[in-house]
Amino acid sequence: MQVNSGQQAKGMSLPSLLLLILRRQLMLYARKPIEVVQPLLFFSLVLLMFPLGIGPSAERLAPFAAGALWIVALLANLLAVEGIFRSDFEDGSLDQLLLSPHPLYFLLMPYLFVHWLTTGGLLAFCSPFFAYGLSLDTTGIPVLMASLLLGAGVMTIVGALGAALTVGLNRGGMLITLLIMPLYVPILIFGVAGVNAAIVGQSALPFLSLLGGLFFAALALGPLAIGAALRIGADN
Amino acid sequence: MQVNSGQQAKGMSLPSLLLLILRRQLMLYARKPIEVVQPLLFFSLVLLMFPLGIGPSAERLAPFAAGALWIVALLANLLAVEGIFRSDFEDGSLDQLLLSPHPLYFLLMPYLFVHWLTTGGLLAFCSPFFAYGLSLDTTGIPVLMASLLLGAGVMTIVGALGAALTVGLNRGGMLITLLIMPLYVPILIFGVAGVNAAIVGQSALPFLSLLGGLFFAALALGPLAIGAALRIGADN
Amino acid sequence: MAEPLLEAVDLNVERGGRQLIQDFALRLSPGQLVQIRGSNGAGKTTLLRVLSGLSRFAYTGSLQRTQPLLFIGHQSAVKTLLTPRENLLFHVTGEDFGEEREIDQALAIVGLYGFEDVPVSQLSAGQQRRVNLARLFLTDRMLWLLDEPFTALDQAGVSLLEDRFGQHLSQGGAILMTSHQPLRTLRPHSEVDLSEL
Amino acid sequence: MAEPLLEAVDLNVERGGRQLIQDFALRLSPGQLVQIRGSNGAGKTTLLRVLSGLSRFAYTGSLQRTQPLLFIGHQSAVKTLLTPRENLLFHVTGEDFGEEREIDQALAIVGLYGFEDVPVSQLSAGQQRRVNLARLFLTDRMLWLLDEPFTALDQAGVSLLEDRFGQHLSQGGAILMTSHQPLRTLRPHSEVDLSEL
Amino acid sequence: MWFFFHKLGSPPWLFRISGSLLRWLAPLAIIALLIGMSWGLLFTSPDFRQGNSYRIMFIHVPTAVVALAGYYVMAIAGAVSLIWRIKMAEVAMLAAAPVGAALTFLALVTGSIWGRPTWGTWWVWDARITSMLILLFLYVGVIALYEAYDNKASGARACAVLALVGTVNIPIIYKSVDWWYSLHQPASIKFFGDTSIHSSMLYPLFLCIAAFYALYTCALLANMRVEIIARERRTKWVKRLVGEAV
Ligand code: HEM
Ligand SMILES: Nc1ncnc2c1ncn2[C@@H]1O[C@H](COP(=O)(O)OP(=O)(O)OP(=O)(O)O)[C@@H](O)[C@H]1O
Ligand SMILES: Nc1ncnc2c1ncn2[C@@H]1O[C@H](COP(=O)(O)OP(=O)(O)OP(=O)(O)O)[C@@H](O)[C@H]1O
Ligand SMILES: [Mg+2]
Ligand SMILES: [Mg+2]
Repeated sequence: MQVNSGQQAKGMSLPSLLLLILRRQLMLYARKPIEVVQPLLFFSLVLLMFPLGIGPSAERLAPFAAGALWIVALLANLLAVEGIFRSDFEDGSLDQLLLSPHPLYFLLMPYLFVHWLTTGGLLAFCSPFFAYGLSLDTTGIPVLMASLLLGAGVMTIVGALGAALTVGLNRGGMLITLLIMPLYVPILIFGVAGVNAAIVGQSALPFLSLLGGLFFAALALGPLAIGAALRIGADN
Repeated sequence: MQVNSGQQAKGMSLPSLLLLILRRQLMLYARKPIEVVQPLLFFSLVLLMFPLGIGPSAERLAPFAAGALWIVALLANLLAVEGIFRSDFEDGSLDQLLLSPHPLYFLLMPYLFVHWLTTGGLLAFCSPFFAYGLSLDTTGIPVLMASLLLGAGVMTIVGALGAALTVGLNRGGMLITLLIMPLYVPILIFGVAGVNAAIVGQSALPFLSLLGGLFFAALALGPLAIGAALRIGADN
Repeated sequence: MAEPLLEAVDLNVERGGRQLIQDFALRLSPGQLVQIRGSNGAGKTTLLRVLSGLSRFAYTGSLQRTQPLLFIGHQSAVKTLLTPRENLLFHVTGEDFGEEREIDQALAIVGLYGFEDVPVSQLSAGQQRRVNLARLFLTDRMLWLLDEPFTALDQAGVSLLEDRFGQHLSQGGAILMTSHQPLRTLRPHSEVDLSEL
Repeated sequence: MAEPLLEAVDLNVERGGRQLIQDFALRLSPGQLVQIRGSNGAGKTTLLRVLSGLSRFAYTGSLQRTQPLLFIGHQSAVKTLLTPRENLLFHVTGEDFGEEREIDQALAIVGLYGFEDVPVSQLSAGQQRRVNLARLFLTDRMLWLLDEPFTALDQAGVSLLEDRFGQHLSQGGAILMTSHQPLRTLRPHSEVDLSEL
Repeated sequence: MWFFFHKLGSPPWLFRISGSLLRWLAPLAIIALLIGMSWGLLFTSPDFRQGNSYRIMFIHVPTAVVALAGYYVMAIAGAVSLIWRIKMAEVAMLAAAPVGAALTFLALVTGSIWGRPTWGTWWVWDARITSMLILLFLYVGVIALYEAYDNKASGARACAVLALVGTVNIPIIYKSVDWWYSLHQPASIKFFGDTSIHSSMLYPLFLCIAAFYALYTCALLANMRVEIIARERRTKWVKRLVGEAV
């Protein structure tokens, strides 16, 4: 009656499990067209606001373009991150994840990666068009993309921590915002500063390396905190 | 054993039921005292990102003030509206609502009202402070408040329709929602354009009346559509 | 004989491309208890939702209800953010549950005395279910449609519920219910087995 | 005698300010089935979550598990956006369920033949539950902790599950389960009644 | 050392010690504050630039300084409670949050009141002001998170994690904000500029700062005592205590 061979098996190796979870997250994401489109729609909608505010003329828009794009990226991340663990908690999948014999640190990576890919990654890849729309100096675009990619990584990890801390209390995005927004501040500042530096012809390297430093620090320590927060939430 | 008198009773009158649902929604929104101030913190946090992204000086901030406040309104709406019927659907309360003998059109009003109140309404009432912080020209403030109040109303109804269509996780609904979301665009444009008009000394009336028209049209027809969408969602 | 509270004539229900229910007829009069049986996926819930009017588009046939009914489905329709008392105070069904006093009484009957003010999220599965079932001791509706009312209940809970059913029937109410385990004390007026349909 | 898969010594569990479980001891060896009984709110789920290691902060006492275990709780841990097959293919527990072939076999055993590719959101309550239970026919874990495994299952489903339990025990597995209705064919090695504690 | 830690871990001991500590620290704080205030407000000459409005400094500066220090108190307490599982550290963290938030709020209010006469506006996006605002959000975040949890034990743990993450970030936030401000060389007002405070103002200012530190400690301890009693309400020693009281 049992399908598998009855004898003691050793379960799945970590890499193949990670691949599995990765595919799972991607599939769940793809099953919800809304989630795919919403960040982009939000992005374009908000960017529409800025020309409205100060008129469409290039020379007026340009100095604000970097700031505008970065603010929007940040808000788009905020919009999405709240749900990163929500459904898994509600249907009990989170319990299963926590019970897996593999270190939680790694198991969280697919979650973070897919979220990063579908918010920051997505926006970074479309950012050139928007940058063009806001007549951002083209010299700034590579830096913009790089900084968005790195920054979105940090925001994903910080945001996931906020989501993990609030997963047990079925509450919307307000509380999460309060928890994580202050931590977004340095990312925003460095990101904008980098792009502006590139535009005026200075080197953006210091800022990018700052973001990179933040990113790797977050990547090294963040998942530990997220894991701890999830265990706390599951015990609630 | 039965607590009430056994004989046929006629249930509750519509007004008292509406009052009940209103209190229920408010309570679900803010279970604890601190949750009452959370939206205000949310607004200020999001607005804080603008000086950080764009620059601290008044002359840089002022042109964005109106747009920024409108973006916050949009964000608050998007964050909250997705869940306006979600939990009621998942825990079965929605079925109970649909089975109530009273017309759904009215029963939906408390849902919409509380959502409007806690997003645009609240924001509008404290917008003068935020406007001051973003050094918006004071002549724009009355128009800002009025347009936020009206615009948030339309956003609430449009968003609720989208939420109702997707509540049963049916693909069709999601696709229709994608068609609905662009409706946010004119609302934002009218709102910001109105404020800017007022600042430069032109009349904001045309924009406000446009928003007003949208609002009353939405109020008249929206709940019917939302009700129909909910019945379809519950049937799926 | 009294005119029925619920009447269905040659009902046909299709779900996910499959014909679940064929030429189904039912006549539920005051004082009657009808139990629907059938294997998982037979169509019990679907049928109840059609009869209750929640599922308007999935069926063909004629359907008559004379008055608002009470429906309890698989989900417990309880808000975990609220306390049991608040859940019964601020319900959306439009029934008249009376004052806080009656509600506390009902909560005590279903064994939630002392839990009136605990957030439902901190109650056990069965306790959460009981919050919802307390409604049966407060409602003024005569026609009940219950989908697996016994899930998550312990033995005591089951017999408590059956007693209440008996009382409701004796007061001229009618019950249409599904259940996987047979009733203990009550004898259903008739049974419908969907697996055979 | 074989060394136990699960051992708990003077366990004390507090929940919501109430002492639920006092000086609880349990020793679960291969081939043993222990059933936990108790009224709603007695503490069965809490105990299971403590023993499984999901609830790390709510207890005092010593707890020993020699290997990863399988836990099935009140929630079905099934993604309604995915199909049954996908749910078993893309699970997060780290068990080795083998290829698609084995998974389809298991789905057939639990009576979901033909539903492999239907989104779970379109399955009945019991069918959704069965998707999760198919895991029991694929897992390689020896220690099972099951919280109300029979909920929403029809008679056939219950006996199918009991047969599987018997087989698992005979293969040297161990089961700790809660249930409100007594087992039919199996005889638990011992019963724990939390209401009495 | 370990013995001391163990003592710190025991509620009754902490309750007793904090009680006797309060008994002499509270009056001391009040007296210091009275002296500092009256000195600053009555016996110092008006500022050559700002006239008398600068005198609010004697509240504003201390609150601001202590509010900052308060966050580290909270965060370190949280860290200790996570690492060494010391319940009383948890209590300290929870007690520190509202006190710190209140001080931060006071610094913001007094600051903007000061700003009105000084630069003719209630609010300016200055570096210190901005970071103070962020600090307020960090405090309120901890409070809100704890309030949101029904299961207070879990809530406290969650707050500890958050506070810990906050500590790592506070220096980064401050540096970045400072430096964001310097990037944008503000057009109009110069703030905290070369206005060297005259020593005649400096001594009373230091006294006020010391007084506020003392006040902070008192508020913290009092808050902790409340929390301890609430947590231990079922224990024998509390019952005995209440018995004595009644
Ligand atoms: C990190 C937090 C803060 C600290 C440590 C701090 C400290 C100080 C100090 C030492 C002074 C006297 C410096 C001088 O006179 O040159 C001062 C002045 C002042 N502070 Fe703050 N402050 C802080 C936050 C704030 C905030 C949040 C506001 C307003 C909302 C504010 C508004 C002012 C004003 C208007 C002055 C007078 C400026 C002048 O003399 O030109 N400060 N503050
Ligand atoms: N998250 C929680 N926080 C605080 N108390 C809780 C929590 N969950 C459950 N409790 C309390 O613990 C007690 C036991 O709950 P538990 O879920 O273990 O009961 P149970 O035996 O599983 O009941 P059931 O048969 O209904 O599943 C209940 O009285 C409940 O009030
Ligand atoms: N939303 C839906 N869309 C399409 N098909 C559905 C939907 N819900 C249920 N079905 C199908 O209808 C059939 C009957 O489902 P139903 O929930 O009525 O069964 P049931 O008798 O209640 O089973 P259970 O005893 O498990 O509750 C199932 O085979 C299921 O696949
Ligand atoms: Mg069913
Ligand atoms: Mg349970």
